[in-house]
Amino acid sequence: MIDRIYCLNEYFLTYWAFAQNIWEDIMTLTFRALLGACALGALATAASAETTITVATVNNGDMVRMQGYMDDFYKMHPDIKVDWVTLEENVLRQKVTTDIATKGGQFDVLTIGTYEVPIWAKQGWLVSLNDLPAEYDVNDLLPAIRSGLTVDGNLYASPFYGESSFVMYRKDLMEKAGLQMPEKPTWGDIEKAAAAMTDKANGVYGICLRGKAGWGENMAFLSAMDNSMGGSWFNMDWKPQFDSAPWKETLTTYLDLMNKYGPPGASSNGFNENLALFQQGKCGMWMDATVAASFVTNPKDSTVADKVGFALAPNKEGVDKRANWLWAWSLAIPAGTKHEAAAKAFIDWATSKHYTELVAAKEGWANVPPGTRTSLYENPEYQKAAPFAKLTLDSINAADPKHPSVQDVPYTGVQFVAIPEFQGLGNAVGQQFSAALAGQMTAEQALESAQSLTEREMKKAGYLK
Amino acid sequence: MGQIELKGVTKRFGDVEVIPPLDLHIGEGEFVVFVGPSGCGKSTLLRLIAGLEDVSGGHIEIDGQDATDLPPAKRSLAMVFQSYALYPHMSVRKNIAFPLKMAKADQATIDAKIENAARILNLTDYLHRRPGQLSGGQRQRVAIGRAIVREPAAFLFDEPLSNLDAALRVNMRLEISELHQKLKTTMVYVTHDQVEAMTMADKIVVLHAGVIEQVGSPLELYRSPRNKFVAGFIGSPKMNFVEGPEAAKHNAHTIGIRPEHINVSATEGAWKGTVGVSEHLGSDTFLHVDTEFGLINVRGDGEIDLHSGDSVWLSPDLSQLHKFDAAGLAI
Amino acid sequence: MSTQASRAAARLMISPSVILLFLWMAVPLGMTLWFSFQRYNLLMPGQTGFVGFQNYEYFLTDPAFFTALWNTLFLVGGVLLITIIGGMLLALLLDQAIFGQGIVRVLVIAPFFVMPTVSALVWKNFFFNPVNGIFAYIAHFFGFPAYDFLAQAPLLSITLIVAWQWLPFATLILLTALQSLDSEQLEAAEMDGASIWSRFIYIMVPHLSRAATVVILIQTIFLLSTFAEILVTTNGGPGIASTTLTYLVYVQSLLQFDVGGGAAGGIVAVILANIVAIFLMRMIGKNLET
Amino acid sequence: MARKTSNRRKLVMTILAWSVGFVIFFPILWTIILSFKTEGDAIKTPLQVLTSHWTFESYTLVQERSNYFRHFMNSVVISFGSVILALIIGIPSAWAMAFVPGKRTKDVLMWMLSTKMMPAVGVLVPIYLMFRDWGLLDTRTGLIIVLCLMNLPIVIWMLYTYFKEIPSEILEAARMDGAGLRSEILYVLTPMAIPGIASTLLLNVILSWNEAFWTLNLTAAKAAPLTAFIAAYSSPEGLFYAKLSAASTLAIAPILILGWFSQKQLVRGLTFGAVK
Repeated sequence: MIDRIYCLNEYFLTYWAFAQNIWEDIMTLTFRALLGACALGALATAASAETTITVATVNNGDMVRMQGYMDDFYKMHPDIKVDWVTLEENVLRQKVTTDIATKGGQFDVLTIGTYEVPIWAKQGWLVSLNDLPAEYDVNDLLPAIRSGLTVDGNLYASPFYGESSFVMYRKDLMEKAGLQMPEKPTWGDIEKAAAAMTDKANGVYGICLRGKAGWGENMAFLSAMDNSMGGSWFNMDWKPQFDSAPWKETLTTYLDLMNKYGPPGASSNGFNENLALFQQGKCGMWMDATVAASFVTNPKDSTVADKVGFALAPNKEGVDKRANWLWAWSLAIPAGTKHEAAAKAFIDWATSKHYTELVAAKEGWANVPPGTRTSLYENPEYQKAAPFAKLTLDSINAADPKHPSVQDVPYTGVQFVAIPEFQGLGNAVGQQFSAALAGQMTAEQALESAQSLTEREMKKAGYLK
Repeated sequence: MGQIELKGVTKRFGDVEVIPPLDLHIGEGEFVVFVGPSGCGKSTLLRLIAGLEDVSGGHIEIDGQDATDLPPAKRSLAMVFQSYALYPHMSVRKNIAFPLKMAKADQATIDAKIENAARILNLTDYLHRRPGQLSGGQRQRVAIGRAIVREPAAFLFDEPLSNLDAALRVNMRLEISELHQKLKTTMVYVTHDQVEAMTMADKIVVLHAGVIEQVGSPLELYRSPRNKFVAGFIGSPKMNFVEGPEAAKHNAHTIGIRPEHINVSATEGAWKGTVGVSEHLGSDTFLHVDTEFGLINVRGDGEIDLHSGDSVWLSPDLSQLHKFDAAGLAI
Repeated sequence: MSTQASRAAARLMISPSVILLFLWMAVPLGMTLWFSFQRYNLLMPGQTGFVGFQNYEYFLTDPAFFTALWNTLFLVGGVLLITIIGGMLLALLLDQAIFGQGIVRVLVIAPFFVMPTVSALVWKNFFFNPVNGIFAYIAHFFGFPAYDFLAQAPLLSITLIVAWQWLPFATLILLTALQSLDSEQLEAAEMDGASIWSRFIYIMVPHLSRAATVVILIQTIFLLSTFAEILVTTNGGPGIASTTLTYLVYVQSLLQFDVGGGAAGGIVAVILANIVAIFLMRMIGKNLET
Repeated sequence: MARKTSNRRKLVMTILAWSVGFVIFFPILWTIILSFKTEGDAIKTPLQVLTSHWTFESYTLVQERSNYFRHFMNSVVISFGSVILALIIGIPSAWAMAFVPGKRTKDVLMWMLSTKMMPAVGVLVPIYLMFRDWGLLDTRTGLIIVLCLMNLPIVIWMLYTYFKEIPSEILEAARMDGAGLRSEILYVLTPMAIPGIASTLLLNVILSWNEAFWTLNLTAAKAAPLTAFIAAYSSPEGLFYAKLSAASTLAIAPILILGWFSQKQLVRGLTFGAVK
């Protein structure tokens, strides 16, 4: 063995023979390696005539499904190649934000939400999409969604799918409990239903809600819930409102529901975890994104596909806002990309009516990306295939990003506050509420520290003097 | 070929001077042994000659050429290390061939020289083996073989036998002496064992704390040691030293008498004592005798019937008496 | 060996790595230091400027700071404790004469090859999950309610995951050390009448202490930057129950995109890490001298 | 220890060791088992999981969704490339430190290690900016450089402790035999150090392969290794246990197999000077 190694050594001779002096060896080698790699890279890009665009996207079902239909896109655009970067939501957000803010230029198409679009557009980081071709039919976009993606009259991102939130519940369990879910429930109705459906001995929990900390996880739900209790994040002077009565009622109701009727480990449950639970039949009721409707009614993945009923998100009696949010995963182009035309062609294809029809033809209407176009909701075939279509549309239309609360607020955004600091704030506050859910602190303590940390950050950021 | 000349060579490690200025001449074809207690600088001196250490001052000449700043490989010296320093990943053949390969010798020469060396050293059957598969003595011979093939101006040995067992050591001692007679090449040999020095050397260099105490042939050193240190170091068992009034009788600060130069009698003699330990070897008898001057070692020929507790009389052979002054120098 | 020429060559040969590592450390650190005195949020490119020590002030007075400090110590200390003790026991076990030693070693070594992200996902979903996790099934089987590891004991759970990953490393090094122990020493002790326990305490443990020191040093270096496991399992929560210093800096600079604040946090972390480093080096230096 | 061991004791120890080994290995085993199940079966009770039918479905789905081979190749190139580069830089340094130690050698070594204590998150933005300016974002070259620097201290330390065990007399012998610095390194040092270099290479390849922070943050598509591949499966919608298992198995399998095949080599060199 060692003899063979020794022979191998003879080969090293050539390698070491670069120079008598070892230091020079290394420098030359390193340098050559670097140069070589660079040259190779340059060669690779120069050699190909086609344009490669890099698309960063989130690992949600609809996005993943799109990757299976790329043949259709390549047929229409044989000169464009698409490189996918599919990542989990948090990793994705962190990466694309770093990249766009430092103008790293790694991506040509970004998947971003209604939170980022207005902030980034104001910074001039996004390419305007006003010049998409006529077939794109911009007027077909749902008004609420479109306005969320429009800044100063320019469209900066094209929605791939939009969502609000509503209540999904098990019709069979409600029936068994002798209850009826009203189409516009109040929080009182919800609690009654949750209590009735809970059967912990059989692993059925009356209500599943988000508990995982994060501004896009538990805070999306809780901020919307607070709106329905008549509260808001800030008053007109940017003073945080966690010491107000609505927030207190929000958190105590939430904790009460979850502690009594929720599944174990709820403080680490996000959308995906709850979806899995609901699909396994372990939840009596789940309040979450409207897109979940197509997953829970899909018999391939869901054990309760034929037993799901839907209702609008609840409100507190007497409050004119419901606990439903508004969100759209949208495709946008970072300013400075070298492949703007190709990127636009891709966005046009991915968010077009054509794509919707393609998915409908291959997988049925229930599986098309929802929540973006009026025409979809007017389509009788869709209405037939998706029993939740009307409620989804109603929920989306019920959300008003410009006036999220019954009180006057200085910000836009239903379940978020469209300022750059919100990600950090939302995460930090979300951590507190998640800790309260895990039983590590009381509701009062959580609210108190949420209030103080928010004040602190707002002071640091200069909103509060 | 093979003259080595040290002129005022010194070596310092930091502030510590391990070898004060030192002059030494090693003649062509000589077998020179550096001997001294451990830490006396003998290995350092050898490494200075080899070029493995830089001298701090002075010059080293090899065959009349200044070699002070030559790298080890250019000094045409070969060295055999205490741990043999064989290359564990190479076969015996490759080990021996290595210096030749470094010298870019052609394959025919290499083969011929390896054959020759292997024959001389009885290694022919082991050429394909790795050092790990050899016994200590064989490894030693490989190390010597590696030195031989270079046909150096001089061989340097750094305590080459200290890792061998006693019987093997005697054998290898003989082999090295024979080798010297066969090759007639200068050899510089470092050891702390005075028996090795006495048996092998043409010339012994006794070192103590980096200083040459005496240079001479083995018998010269035995007969007329220049000082107390050499007298005590050369010869086995050690020379007995007596100080005080008994020494003053001989006009010396210290007198020394070798154990083999003392006559033992049960009835009469110069010094009276009691036998402590007696060692009976058959050919010799060693007695450790308690006297008023301290413990005196005696060596008698053949069997002497004395045992622990017996009273004895000792008589030093006055013609073999060594006298030293207060500074330890021989008078 | 130490001739002038070789010393010069040595310096020449060391310099590339020293220079590279120095640049690798100094340049980003310098930039970080610069950023730490700036108001610099990636999302607000317009609003920049010198703010003095404000970033430090906010980072150090962050209510999560001291918790994070404590959590970091707990995580590092906990993992070290588990891996050293567990590793020692495992090493003793693997040192015994057993059938199929090679296969057992392969099994024990395996976690070391698993990416932190993967192991965190596996533990979180397949084991700790209170509904579908195996621990939950076991609890149900014995009639206990499922324990929600990541919510009730987040830091301990993460410590367990990380310890699982590093246990093979500690075991391997300690096993190698154990096998290098001269069996004559043990036999001598046995002849001297030492019981198994005293042989373990007086002969093996001192012999293994050097190896343990090395394990501590190497692992500490990696454990201080534990990150993926926290991100994947708890996101530092619930609350800040599993937020470590590294994670806190991550939150600052990559979730809030507050580069200035993150930089200040980074500098604080560097300083603290270096305090740990000095402490460690002292200990190691002493132990590695001989 | 060549000591007499009773068969009974050996049996007890064997059972104990096998159980412990099984427990430690179980998470990996379970992941592999789940990867051959359907999503529906993967969430059943452990007993039901074992008895349900086996399928490659998840692997097919994973392969459809992402280009495993490209991620795999990136991982291979990046981890091996960075370690080989680190070895090229590190071998001479470690050699010099081991055989020509100076007064400050230990300090330099410790300083090198301490550079690893710098929290990566704290310096991401500066590095990101530099990489952007040098066009190194999303390139294998960029990651090779970063991971090389990340591993360099460990590489040097491992090599150093390994080289120190090589008796310097052998190098002196080579020098006496007429070998220059180059031949000395080439014919004597390197072959003797091959086992040490091999285990250094292995350990650092494992560390690079599993490095998730830089590889995730400095790449997008072209250079993204398996860590990025896994990031797409961490919590997708709906049931995902089987897909996650399949992706996990695919991500760890290459290094696991490499590690197992070379474990002797790995173990032999994995002493970090801990054994004297």
